[in-house]
Amino acid sequence: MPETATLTQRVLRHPLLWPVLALLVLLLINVLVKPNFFDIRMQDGHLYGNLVDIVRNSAPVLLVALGMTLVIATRGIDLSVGAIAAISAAVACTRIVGAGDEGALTTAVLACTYALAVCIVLGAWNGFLVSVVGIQPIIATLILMVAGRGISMAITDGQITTVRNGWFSDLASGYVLTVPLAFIIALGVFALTALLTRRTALGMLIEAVGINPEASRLAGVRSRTIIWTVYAFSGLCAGIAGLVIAANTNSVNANSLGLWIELDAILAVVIGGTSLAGGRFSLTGTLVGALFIATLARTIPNIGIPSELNYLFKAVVVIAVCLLQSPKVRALFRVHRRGPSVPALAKGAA
Amino acid sequence: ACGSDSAGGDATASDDGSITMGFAQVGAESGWRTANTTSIQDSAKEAGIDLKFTDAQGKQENQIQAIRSYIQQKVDVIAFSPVVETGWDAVLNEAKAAGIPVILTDRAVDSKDTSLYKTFLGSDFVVEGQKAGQWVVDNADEADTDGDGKINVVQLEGTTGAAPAIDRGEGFADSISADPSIKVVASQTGDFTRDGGKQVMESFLQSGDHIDVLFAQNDDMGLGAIEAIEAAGLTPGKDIKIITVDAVHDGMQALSDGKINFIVECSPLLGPQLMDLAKKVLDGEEVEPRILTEETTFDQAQATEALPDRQY
Amino acid sequence: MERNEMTQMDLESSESGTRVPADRAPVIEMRDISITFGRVRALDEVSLRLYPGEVHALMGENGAGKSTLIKALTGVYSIDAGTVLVGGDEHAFTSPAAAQAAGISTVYQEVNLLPNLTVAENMLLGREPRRFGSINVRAMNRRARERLESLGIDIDPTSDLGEHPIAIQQLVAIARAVDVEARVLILDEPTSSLDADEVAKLFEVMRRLRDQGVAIVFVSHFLDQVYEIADRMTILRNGALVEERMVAETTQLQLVKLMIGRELEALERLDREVSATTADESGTPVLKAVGIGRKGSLEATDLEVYEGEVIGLAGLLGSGRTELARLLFGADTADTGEVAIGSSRRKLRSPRHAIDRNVAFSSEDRKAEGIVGDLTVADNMLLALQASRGWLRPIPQATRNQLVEQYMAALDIRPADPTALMRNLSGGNQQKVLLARWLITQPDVLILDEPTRGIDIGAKAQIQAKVAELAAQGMAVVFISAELEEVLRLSDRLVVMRDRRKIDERPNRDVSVSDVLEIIAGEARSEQEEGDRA
Amino acid sequence: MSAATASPAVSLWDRVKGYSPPSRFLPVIATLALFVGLFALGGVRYEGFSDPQVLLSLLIDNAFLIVLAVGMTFVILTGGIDLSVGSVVALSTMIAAKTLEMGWSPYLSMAAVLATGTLLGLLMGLLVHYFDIQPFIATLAGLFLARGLTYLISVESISISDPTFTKLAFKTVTFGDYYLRWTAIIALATVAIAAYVLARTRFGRTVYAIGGNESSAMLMGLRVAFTKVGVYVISGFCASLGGLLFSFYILSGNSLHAIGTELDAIAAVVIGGTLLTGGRGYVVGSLLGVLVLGLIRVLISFDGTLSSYWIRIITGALLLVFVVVQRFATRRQP
Ligand SMILES: Nc1ncnc2c1ncn2[C@@H]1O[C@H](COP(=O)(O)OP(=O)(O)OP(=O)(O)O)[C@@H](O)[C@H]1O
Ligand SMILES: Nc1ncnc2c1ncn2[C@@H]1O[C@H](COP(=O)(O)OP(=O)(O)OP(=O)(O)O)[C@@H](O)[C@H]1O
Ligand SMILES: [Mg+2]
Ligand SMILES: [Mg+2]
Repeated sequence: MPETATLTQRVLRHPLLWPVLALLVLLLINVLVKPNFFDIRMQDGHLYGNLVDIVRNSAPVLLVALGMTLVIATRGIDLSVGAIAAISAAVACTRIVGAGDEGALTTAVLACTYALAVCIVLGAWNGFLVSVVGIQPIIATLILMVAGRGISMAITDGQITTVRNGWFSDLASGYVLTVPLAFIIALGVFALTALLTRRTALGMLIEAVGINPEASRLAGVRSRTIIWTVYAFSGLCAGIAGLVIAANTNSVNANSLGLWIELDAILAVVIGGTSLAGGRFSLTGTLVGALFIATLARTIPNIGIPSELNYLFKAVVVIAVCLLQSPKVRALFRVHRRGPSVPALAKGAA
Repeated sequence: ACGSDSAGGDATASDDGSITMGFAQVGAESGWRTANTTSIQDSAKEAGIDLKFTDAQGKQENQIQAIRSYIQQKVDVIAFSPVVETGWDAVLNEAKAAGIPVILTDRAVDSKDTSLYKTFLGSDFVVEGQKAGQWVVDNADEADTDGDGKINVVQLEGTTGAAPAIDRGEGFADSISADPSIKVVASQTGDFTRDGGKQVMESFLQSGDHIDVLFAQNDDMGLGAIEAIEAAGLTPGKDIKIITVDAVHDGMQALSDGKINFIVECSPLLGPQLMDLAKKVLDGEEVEPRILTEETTFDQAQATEALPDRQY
Repeated sequence: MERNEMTQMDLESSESGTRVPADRAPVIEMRDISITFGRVRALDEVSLRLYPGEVHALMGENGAGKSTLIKALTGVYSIDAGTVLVGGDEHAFTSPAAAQAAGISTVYQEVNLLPNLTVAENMLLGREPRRFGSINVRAMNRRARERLESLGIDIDPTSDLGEHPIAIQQLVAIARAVDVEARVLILDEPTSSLDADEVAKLFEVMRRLRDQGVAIVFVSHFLDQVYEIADRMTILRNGALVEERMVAETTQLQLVKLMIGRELEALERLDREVSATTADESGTPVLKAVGIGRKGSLEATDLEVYEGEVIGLAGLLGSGRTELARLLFGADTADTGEVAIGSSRRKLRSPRHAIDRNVAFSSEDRKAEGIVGDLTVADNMLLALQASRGWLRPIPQATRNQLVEQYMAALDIRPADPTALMRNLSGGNQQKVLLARWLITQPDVLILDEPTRGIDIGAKAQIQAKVAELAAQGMAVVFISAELEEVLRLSDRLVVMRDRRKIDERPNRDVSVSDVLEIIAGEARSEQEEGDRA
Repeated sequence: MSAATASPAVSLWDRVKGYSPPSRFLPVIATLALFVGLFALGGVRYEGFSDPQVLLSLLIDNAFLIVLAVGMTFVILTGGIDLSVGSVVALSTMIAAKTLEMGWSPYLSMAAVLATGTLLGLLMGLLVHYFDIQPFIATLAGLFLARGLTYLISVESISISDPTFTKLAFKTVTFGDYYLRWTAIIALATVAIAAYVLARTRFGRTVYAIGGNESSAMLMGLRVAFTKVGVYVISGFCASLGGLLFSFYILSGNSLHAIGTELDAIAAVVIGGTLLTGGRGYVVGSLLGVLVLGLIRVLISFDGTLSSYWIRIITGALLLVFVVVQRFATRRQP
């Protein structure tokens, strides 16, 4: 049957095959250890279960990773996302606490808007350092990574600020039509990003800048503006993530909020198949990657791995996923079709 | 502890009468730590001591560098909260050679040469864990929420490898071993944060086994867990008994609200005692080599009472 | 020539009709080599025989599979089917390093050197002179200088390679390849951006090596060069072997027919009429540069470009043509002077300023400044148009398809697959895509720096015809090429450059190659005299 | 841009006057100048800062980081990155502490440390080169792995009391009133050896070649595979050597040691003028980068009046000023 043959072939060639497979394997492990892992029930009018938790908890990483994907596509990297998330949360929470009516919807909305505006400015600052001053992205964003924690601590005065605002809390624990609001927000940003990059020419221009900056410049691409925008967007995404994380516990701890989230986000991006060398990116891949990371986080307590073995387990999983993704290993699966090896030429074509 | 004898009387020793203290803080990783820092900065000002403060951002090597720079600046006394017990001999020897007395706060060092420091002021984490465990043993009936005769405990550990996490866990296990019906069924690190505590607790709740007691190694993880418990449709403090350590303001509030059942205090307000000690040391007075901070425990009623004048 | 006759005498008829040296065994023999990339069958049972002491031309259109065959031989690609015999024994190389170790020295098509290292290092990397195990930098620079001098290249071996124009880099790559004692020397389009002098020097070296018994593979789209240097040739078409022939027994017309599979009409017959209307410089120029210059690379230069004319920039390597073009486009910022385009007059700070005023520029360095390798051919083609529209206004799908299709057909881009990745195209086809990129923007002024670099003979004629046609429609074109004939054939006005400045400008009426060379030489002589007087 | 080519008539003085260093050294020179400037600033502002011992202490305190940065320089020069070094430091201290506790000979213990780090480096190198796994990810796995092994050995910290270790730890070289620990001398020696290897051996030049363009290097017939795996082996070795120096420094094994130190090492290398995309940079720059980061910390502890958050903000601000000034100092004609 030639029809099905081409279908399987298409599936086999699809770049998302391996990330999705890895995710499925991880879920399978969970089910094998705890057969009730997939159980979902209704609880107080919304869905409740491991999968729901995973989806909800994936929201912050997904948000950060979306911004990171675009930054990475331009050959950059954004280390400051964790600090920006902390600043965002700090700004929003102190505003809510300081507001006259702590529990009101308008208070929450105003505070969040204000916080996100700050984050866009911070992101744009990164973009300025990278594109105008010409500092290497890793250092440019390292500056805000270091200073940003200090700023967010200065805002909260180093204390854990607790807020009591039901609307704000709903950002993380609310449900819309039984689905966690946090995930809907993340999906919304995902859809918006996809729309903005794939329905306009933005995606292609970002990729061009990432693959060959000089050629793009000569072709008239406004690479400066693009880089600037992308960092600002990353700041915005990190800001939203910060709000979601803060809402999750109704509090902000400037010191630990979003700590090392940049590593998780980068990992999600890479698992999703986007190369750190810049260029082609896959937002859907990033989505899968973020779900993978959230699932991994849930797997550890679920299958009862002792705390001291957490890192070892993560190491094994990361190596396994990478090997799965490696073209060399994949070639072993496809025994019958021996393609020409193109050593290293595929990379650094620019 | 809690601010009993704060104001330092008349000025002490030292050439021009003023005392300079170098303090190397571990970091600012938690609300507890910030309260600790504030306490030290405030009481230094109050006691008229010139404080040189450094935050080592969680790294021992930074702390060592800071201490070294204090030696170069020839401060009168050095105080610090060691991140870990080990590895201080070299720099403490330098301080000794320079004739600068050293006071440890919050955590001991394991140096065999006790002449390297004058005294150690701080709590005992093992005892804190024991107190928490003792509560479960003492209230076994109440703690067995489903009445099956077995008490299933889940534990939220602090940062793996951190001294408080290790010691509190040890103390807790030590106490509950007295009662065979009490068993830790799951234990996982929540990194001392609310978010970590919430996420791990969510997973514990999903496992389907009944949980009687939650022991969170600090308030923050406990507070995060409370949210997870509420989201699961259970009542914290009733369906699941909760014990935590620290007694920060939010924790006390929850305790007073009945969401937590018992808190073991771990006071960060070491400032006044520290300044006192510093003056004594510089005056050449003898001080005890080990000074425990005065700490207590709170149940719900005590919390309601204590809450209004909690400083942190 | 003597040697040629000798070769002729040594030859005897073989069954296929071509003749091979009877007394020698081939150093390399490739038999029925096949390579497939995805769906593209790049090589289909191709065979190649190489004898010591011959220059063997590998001929074929763009995308015929020449470079692939070379990469298959030298271990860059692994072979799907077929055998390689080295000195009679079956042997397949697994990496370029292995091929080099076996005495095969190769210059690949694109310049594959390291811009971050010095010229000397690029030449001697991997075989630096050493003393007590450590690299002797002095000796290395000395040796590099000697080798460069013997090729007539006057550059500082301690300078970074990246500072030099692409032609110099190409020469360095050649210098690297001929520096080793090789049995086989492979040169994939080494002359694509060299001017006549450099080519002559290269041929001198090639002849010397051939006489020493080295087997040389030579790829070029310049038939004259092939006829000048090569003894035998293997002709490929669409990845398949057409024939192996003696050069001396094949006329150019026959060869072209073998390469493209049909007669080529109008070859060498682009008798462009120098248009009288534009050459008289009436009206206002569309582009006018006043005293434009840049420290270290171009002295202040004036240039006016009028509607509908083709300006040819002539000059030798490093004469500053590329720099002038880049300044006109704002690719580099000028230290002095300004550029007026249409009515606006300003210092160009970025290519965007120029593009917004309908100026287009195609760079000579297609690998570094042209292609966006990981994007598709379609995206590459539409990049400039899209960039000028801004990201918010994507080109509608229908328009996209229509434009891409139109230009793929017009420039005969192969494979005609808009979704193919740019980096997988053959060099010549990449060049065509880049040309299409700029034609699609329909500029008023089109600056082409070596647009025919690495383009096959058929396509070259097409491109020249296209340029003529565009000029006839009113576009102003600035045309740069290392091939003087081409410049002369196309341009209405000739600007001659030397030593980073303009030395002459004249209408292109009956100017011949030797006239241009005379102008350049004359200038040199007068300078010489001045120097002597001082 | 490049060195002025003086005609024979020009006097020596003119040549000295007209000498401008090759542009490739500019970043390192700028870093050095800024370092001196920063030091002068501290000397003016704080009492006791201008004491030469401050500089020597800087070397002593950062000896292990210098060694890490050296290894990192190799990796970054090829366009890669090594995130595992911090964890390998922790693992090294733990292996040293544990093996000594178990009664191993100190030299055997040191050998075990170095062998482990080198082996981990080798594994990551193989993942990167032969399985085409992006360096960031392969070494992130290495980070997890090394940290995980540390926890596996012991969650609690173990102190080192072995006499050989303590003797080595306290051994100093004195210059009059000033002293240097020999760990700092090892670090400086590592820099010197690395500088030699990078500048004067084929391996070193191939490192630069790979960073310039890997596929070109491959087509030029260089030993790409060997070199690429080699830099990770070197980085692994340097990380474990750094870990050993750290063990001497801290005399204990602890699973929480050196968290996030990889970022310090990377930052130092990049501040030292090495391009993260590879191909350009010098180990001497990395040494200066480490010293700059250390100096910023020393400045702050000399100040001593800043609260926790201001310390972070000022650190960021100083870093910013530094890289921006450095950037403009080294900006080539646009
Ligand atoms: N890595 C690759 N992946 C897919 N297709 C490829 C790859 N390399 C080459 N091709 C295809 O193989 C064919 C032969 O290309 P090759 O580069 O050998 O042509 P060529 O004869 O050298 O042409 P030119 O004269 O333009 O350089 C082309 O159709 C090209 O698109
Ligand atoms: N043979 C050479 N010797 C020294 N420098 C050279 C040589 N050729 C080129 N250059 C350098 O190139 C610069 C100008 O080159 P440019 O690329 O503008 O020339 P071009 O006429 O376009 O030559 P090409 O044929 O290489 O494109 C000069 O600044 C000079 O430094
Ligand atoms: Mg080719
Ligand atoms: Mg040119």
